[in-house]
Amino acid sequence: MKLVTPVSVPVLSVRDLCVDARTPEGRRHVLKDVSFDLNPGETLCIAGESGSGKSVTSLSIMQLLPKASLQIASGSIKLADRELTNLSNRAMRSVRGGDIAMVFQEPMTSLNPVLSIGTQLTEAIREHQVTEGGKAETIARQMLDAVHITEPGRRLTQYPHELSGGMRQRVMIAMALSCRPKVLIADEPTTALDVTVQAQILKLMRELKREFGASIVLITHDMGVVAEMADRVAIMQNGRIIEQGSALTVFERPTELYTRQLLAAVPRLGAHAGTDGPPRVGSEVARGEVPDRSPVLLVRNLNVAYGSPTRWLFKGKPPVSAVTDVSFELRPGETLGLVGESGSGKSTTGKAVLGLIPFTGDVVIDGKNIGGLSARQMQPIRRSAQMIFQDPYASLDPRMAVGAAIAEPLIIHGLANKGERDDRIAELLRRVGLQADAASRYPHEFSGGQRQRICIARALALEPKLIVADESVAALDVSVRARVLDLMLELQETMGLAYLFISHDMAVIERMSHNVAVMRAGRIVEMGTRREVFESPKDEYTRALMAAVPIPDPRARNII
Amino acid sequence: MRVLKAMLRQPAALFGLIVVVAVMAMAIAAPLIAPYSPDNQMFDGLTLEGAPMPPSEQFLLGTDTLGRDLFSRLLFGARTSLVIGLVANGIAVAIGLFIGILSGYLRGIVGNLLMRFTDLMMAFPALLLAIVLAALLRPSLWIVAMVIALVNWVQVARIVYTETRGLVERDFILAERSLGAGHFRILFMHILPHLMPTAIVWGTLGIATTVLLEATLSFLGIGVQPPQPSWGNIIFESQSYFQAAPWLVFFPGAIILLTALSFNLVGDALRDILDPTQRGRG
Amino acid sequence: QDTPQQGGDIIVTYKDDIATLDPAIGYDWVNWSMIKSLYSRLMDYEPGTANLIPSLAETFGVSDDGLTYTFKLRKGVKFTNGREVVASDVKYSIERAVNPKTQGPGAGFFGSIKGYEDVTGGKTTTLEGIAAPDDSTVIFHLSRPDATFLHVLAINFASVVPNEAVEAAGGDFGKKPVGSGTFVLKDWTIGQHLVFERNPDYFVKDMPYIDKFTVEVGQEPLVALLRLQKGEVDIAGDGIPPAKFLEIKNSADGPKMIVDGEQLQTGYITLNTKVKPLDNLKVRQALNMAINKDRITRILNGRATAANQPLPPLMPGYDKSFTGYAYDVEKAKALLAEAGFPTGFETVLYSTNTDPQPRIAQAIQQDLAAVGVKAEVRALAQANVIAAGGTEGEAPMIWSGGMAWIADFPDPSNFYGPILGCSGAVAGGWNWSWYCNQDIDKRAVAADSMSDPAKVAERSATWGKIFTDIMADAPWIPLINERRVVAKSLRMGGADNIYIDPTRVINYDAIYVKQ
Amino acid sequence: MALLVLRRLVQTALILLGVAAITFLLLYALPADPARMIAGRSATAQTVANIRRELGLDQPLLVQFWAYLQGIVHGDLGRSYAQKTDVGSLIAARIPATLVLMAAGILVEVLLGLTFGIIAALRRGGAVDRVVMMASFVGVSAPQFVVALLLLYVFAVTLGWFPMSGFGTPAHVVLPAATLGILGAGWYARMVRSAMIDVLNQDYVRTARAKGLSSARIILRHALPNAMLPIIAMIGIDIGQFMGGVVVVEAVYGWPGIGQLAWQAIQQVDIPIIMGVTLVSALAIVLGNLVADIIAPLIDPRIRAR
Ligand SMILES: Nc1ncnc2c1ncn2[C@@H]1O[C@H](COP(=O)(O)OP(=O)(O)OP(=O)(O)O)[C@@H](O)[C@H]1O
Ligand SMILES: Nc1ncnc2c1ncn2[C@@H]1O[C@H](COP(=O)(O)OP(=O)(O)OP(=O)(O)O)[C@@H](O)[C@H]1O
Ligand SMILES: [Mg+2]
Ligand SMILES: [Mg+2]
Repeated sequence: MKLVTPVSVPVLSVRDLCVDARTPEGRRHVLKDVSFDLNPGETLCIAGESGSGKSVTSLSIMQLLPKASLQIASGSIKLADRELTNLSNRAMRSVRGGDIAMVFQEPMTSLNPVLSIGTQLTEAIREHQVTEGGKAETIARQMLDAVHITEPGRRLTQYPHELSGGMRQRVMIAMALSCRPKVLIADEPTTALDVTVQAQILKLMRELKREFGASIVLITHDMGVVAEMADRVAIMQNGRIIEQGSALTVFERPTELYTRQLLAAVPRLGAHAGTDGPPRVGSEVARGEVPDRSPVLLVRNLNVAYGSPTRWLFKGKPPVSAVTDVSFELRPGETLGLVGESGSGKSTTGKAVLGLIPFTGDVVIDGKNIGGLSARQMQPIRRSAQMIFQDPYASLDPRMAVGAAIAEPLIIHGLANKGERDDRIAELLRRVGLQADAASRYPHEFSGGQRQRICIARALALEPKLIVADESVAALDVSVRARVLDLMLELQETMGLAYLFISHDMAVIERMSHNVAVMRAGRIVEMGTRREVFESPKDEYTRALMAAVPIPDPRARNII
Repeated sequence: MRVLKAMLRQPAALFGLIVVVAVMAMAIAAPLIAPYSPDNQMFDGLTLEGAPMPPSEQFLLGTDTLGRDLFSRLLFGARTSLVIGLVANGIAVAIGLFIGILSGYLRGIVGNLLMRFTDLMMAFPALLLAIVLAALLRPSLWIVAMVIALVNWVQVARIVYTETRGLVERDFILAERSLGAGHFRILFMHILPHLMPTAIVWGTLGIATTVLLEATLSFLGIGVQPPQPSWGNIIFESQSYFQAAPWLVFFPGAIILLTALSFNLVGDALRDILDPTQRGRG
Repeated sequence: QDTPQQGGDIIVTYKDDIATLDPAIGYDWVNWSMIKSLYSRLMDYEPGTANLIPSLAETFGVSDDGLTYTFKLRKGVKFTNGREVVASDVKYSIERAVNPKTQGPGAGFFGSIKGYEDVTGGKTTTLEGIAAPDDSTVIFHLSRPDATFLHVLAINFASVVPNEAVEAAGGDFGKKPVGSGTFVLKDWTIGQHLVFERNPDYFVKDMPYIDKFTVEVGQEPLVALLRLQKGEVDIAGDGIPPAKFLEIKNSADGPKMIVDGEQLQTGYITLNTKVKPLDNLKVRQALNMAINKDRITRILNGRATAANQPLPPLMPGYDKSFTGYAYDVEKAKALLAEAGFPTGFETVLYSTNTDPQPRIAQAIQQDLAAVGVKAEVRALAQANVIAAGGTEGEAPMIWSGGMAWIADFPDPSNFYGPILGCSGAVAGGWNWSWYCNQDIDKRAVAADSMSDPAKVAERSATWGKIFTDIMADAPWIPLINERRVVAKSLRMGGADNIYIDPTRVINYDAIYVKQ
Repeated sequence: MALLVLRRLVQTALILLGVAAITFLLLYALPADPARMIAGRSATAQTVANIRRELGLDQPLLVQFWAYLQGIVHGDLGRSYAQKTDVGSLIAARIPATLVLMAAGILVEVLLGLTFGIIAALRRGGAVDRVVMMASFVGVSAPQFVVALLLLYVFAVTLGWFPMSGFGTPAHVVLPAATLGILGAGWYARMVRSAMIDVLNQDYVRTARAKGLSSARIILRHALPNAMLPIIAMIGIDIGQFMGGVVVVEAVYGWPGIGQLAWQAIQQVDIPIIMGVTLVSALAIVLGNLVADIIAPLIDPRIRAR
């Protein structure tokens, strides 16, 4: 592999970086000889397998590796000509946030739960730019505006748990951008965002680059985004950079097998135009013709409002309606794709449908109206209806080994005895593309994508009739994603599973759905078969969505 | 086994473990080790003026104000104090955990009632309860242990309550609910492990304080009755002698401290070993 | 050696707060001496002695049958509110002490006054037996001869108080005392201090000596002593805690700081005559021989002497020749065997739980063990021990320490009734041996009616015999006579016996500051 | 809003009522007889009976309790048996001193505990950590009486920096507050350390560091509030815990607080005073917990939502 000759002095230069993980079983290499340069004003996209070391690379640069378990074994990281690996903590402080800013992969756990969004935003601004009190606030509001968060004024006073996943991610981005860093490292910054917002964010990053000459390291698995943004691309696998080159070269003349597989697996919007259902994956296995076509999920006039009931001396905030008058139905063997703006109420709908949050209206699962059921009464229903949560890290018990976490549903519902259980776990892990040894590790020892797969495995363990999948493949690299999606389709074919599939990735929705619903501001603005919605969108917002989908081809870049 | 092995790898924990085992062995083997009977008020154990004797060859750690051998009393006192420190304190922590976790988790009437009950118990002067029990029951080691347990669980409950309230809001609990896990499972498989650090801190710090509390109870007349020695009552009986006979305060104080510290070292190690997010630390 | 001087402020400390300064109510050894100094009574004692002298009374006379006492009051004595003390005040004050509404503990002392039962029974509030024919004459009519009556008129409950001040205080007289004593209460900051200043109008010239004394309360004895050594405190009222005693005693200034003297006190173990096997005389005698009293005085750093009879040595009637039961383990064992307990028995020994009582109880326990008696020690709060003692069949043995008997007035009769007589051997009584010997009771009544002043010596001897005869029944193990120890600063003057005044504890009237 | 305050007040009142009832019951279950304690040894059985009647002790328990409650409603805590004075005024005279002592004690323990807990957490496993934890252990396991006397001996007697005894000036409060605070500081240091270690491992602390914030800000603004939750609850508990310590500390330093009053009252079975002190301290504890319950949601918005 030949390195691209730098045009000028690189702002960031990583040489032969090796990172080891300390585990009870001894040291394990996580990064091996990672080298790359980042030139001024350049965007380097790092793509690659989930768990290949992308996040670890970025954390190494920031000197933020969890010291307890990960350590830089050798190598150098240079910012201009400052060596970062042995910089004092104090000196590193001014580098962080000021010179290099970072957007972390998991937005929920990365925001401080007890501080308001406003505080968290303004403190970085105050730290790095000398501003008077009022001004930081103004900048913060502008930044929220820039990442297209509605009602920025109100958001500043809200707390992380009151925001949707996508909104949290945008807050993270706003936070990173607010100090106009020289280098921006963004780890999957748009995973949780719908394409229109994603487009805007990408635009914002490009502007930053243009206006301030910032350089960007963008970690993403979305080859569309890569194609749109990258000047250069690095592909990682197994802790190494296996291929590196200009965007055009990598996209058009990939040398490595993995890269080629990766590109081949990229879904393209419109690939399934003209068909009604998702493609069959189960070759000739007869699709279990489900005789009973009565809906497995029936939703009528669902309304959800957030707000706190008044408790003790505190007056609750006035309730905010998150979902308004949502109705739909889902039959066995069908997938309803739910797309829409971030914060439009998709996750809320998903949770309400499973009775995890209070709602009004009717939700009928498998013929039973779940309104007002007690936890005990819900138990049998839980078996047939499962959810894969949007934020995988937060939804795993940090103190429970992954194997045990997957075994949970089996134990709860009394399926499989102990012996069978281990086999089931191994089987489930294999199916989502994880090694069997993952069972004995803990959630924090996994990469974002790996955690997401753990959550999928957990939901599948019960073989439910209905799965609410909330951005379930968002953090997966395309190859794994394709595998997981195939798995889901296969299960649907063999077992007649129904999916409520929440995603912002239009290509994925196209691939998975029979029907599609588009949400905006708590309402379904358009609903129909996939073909109707994709090929002749009626709502203006739907049309905007379609237009914003990035195309995985650097030549087709719409904005430079 | 894994836990034990991990523990043996850490010097501090190893030290703690050794001391803990040693103290327990001392307590069990007290009659074999003790040079004198713990209750023997020896003629030459007091000066002619009636002052206790400082440490010497004859009396390793000196004598107390009745001319008894302090070393022998400390050995036998270990039996009492270990029961108090481990059993009484252990029960208190267990009750506290149980009530605290339930009141923090359950909403509605039951949770509220539990917490108000805890509030009531907390607002109630514990010592008064002890005094009344002293008058109504015949004080014995086990009754003392029971009283201490009844008095001490309240604080643990309160702390656990607050922590549980925070934990319940975490997403993984929601996820667990969506899997259909019952309250029991959520409480004991998912919330409880997160409370272990708190339980361990209270469990180990509580050893020293309960041992001393026993002494306070002695003073109120509900402690173990004389002449049965306990570390607490040895120190309490002679605390005003800190100038005149410092060994009477120093040695029992040191052994309480050492024991509590050792339990704590073991507890800390245990906490780290049980906490997966701390895995890999040396 | 040095002569008393006028003037000076001193500081006195006590651990316990002063409960009340109402003479009809106050009955603990801390407020006892303060009440003594705030009020005056018809009779009083010569400082440091047990010798009765008239005080508010100028003269007095007793009728031949011993039933009528006539007192002539001193003229011109004023309460500190300015009003003159008259005979009706005496009558009022004693009636107040007897009246159940007052809830005073001292009513019983006046039991020999005619009409006593009517007042305590609630029929009337005036005592038929007290008359005040004119402002300076008080006449007492007794229903039976009472040899201790003059002593009774000298105890605090007989202090004279002004009616109008009691009423003005509205039930809080104990906090707003008005009397005609040597001192006046100037300030009382609850929980902190009480300031007493000299009464300039006191009817005895040049009394008291000091101008002022401040009582600081809530002072831990150990700390009070440290302060005394630093010169911040003049009298540590609670004495010297065991932990400090030897250090101070053996220090250079020690002898000058310690006042150590005998008091009218006996510490004893009650042997419950209604509980098996203590109902057996031989057993009680054996136990009397089993205790090594010398070792116990050693534990107390020599601040006590071994006792062998109920009366303390200072008390009239004490029999110096009486030997009691000598310490003899072998004989004790033999007696026990004779009584049918060759291997001893199990029993329970109660004690209060403040140092050094549990230690003494343990020493007793060890001695009992030596003769085969296994006694379980129960060290309880004082109130619980009192409750156990007063419940029939409950407490086999009680070590009286802490509640040991201290005489209210220096007369042997005071050592009998409640603690050894039949009247005390009732539920709720203080006769914890439950010892009731009708014969002795009769002898006691007879001795008390010997009110003829000429027969004082004979009466004392009669009493002395009563107590030594009681010892034949061995309801007690008289253990020790504890001496009282007070610590004072070097500048304090006055003989030792006014710091451990037999009737006052500390005699504030008589102490003075040197230089 | 007004309704909610009312509700909380009603709850407080109920708790106090519960405390009063239990205390009353317990005190009357005691074999000790207050009338006899007042009467002393020389009193005749009749005197004792008279006193008992005058105190109303011969009435059935319920009647007595009812009378007591009626008194409370009128702000009357009854009259002390031994002192024959209004209990309310006795307590009122001593409450300020105890409040000062407690406030100072809490201040000491929170300041010491937080500082050292944080330092230990930051230097986890290092020498500093070890020393701090050892010290906290000494603090926790040292009997308060001994600590009080030692401090007094060193700082008042030997060095003469502070007065030995009394109340009034700021100098007077230093040693008592230190004694009271040392034990709690040990606890706090442990709890804070433990909570801090937990919090410092959280992702959001990583975010804060990524922003380049100063360590001070990361610790104080980001980590501490999260670690404070269990600590806040402790402060509520402390008030109850202190009641015991207050007795000892007040005794040693001659501090005119209610601890001494309570102690003496217990010795004398002065039931009205015991009741009064119990109620007052129960009120303090309930208020303490209330404050903790109010502060917790102020710190953690997630609790607020419930
Ligand atoms: N704290 C840790 N301890 C041990 N191993 C870890 C730890 N964090 C990450 N790893 C391992 O390091 C490898 C690289 O992880 P990393 O988070 O960099 O992956 P990634 O490329 O960002 O993947 P994804 O796209 O899924 O986020 C993974 O195999 C992961 O299991
Ligand atoms: N716990 C909460 N308290 C208050 N408001 C909330 C809470 N959770 C969500 N919301 C609000 O509800 C709305 C819908 O949130 P939801 O999480 O359903 O969005 P979403 O469609 O899933 O978005 P995304 O694609 O970004 O995940 C948002 O405005 C959000 O701020
Ligand atoms: Mg990652
Ligand atoms: Mg969402």
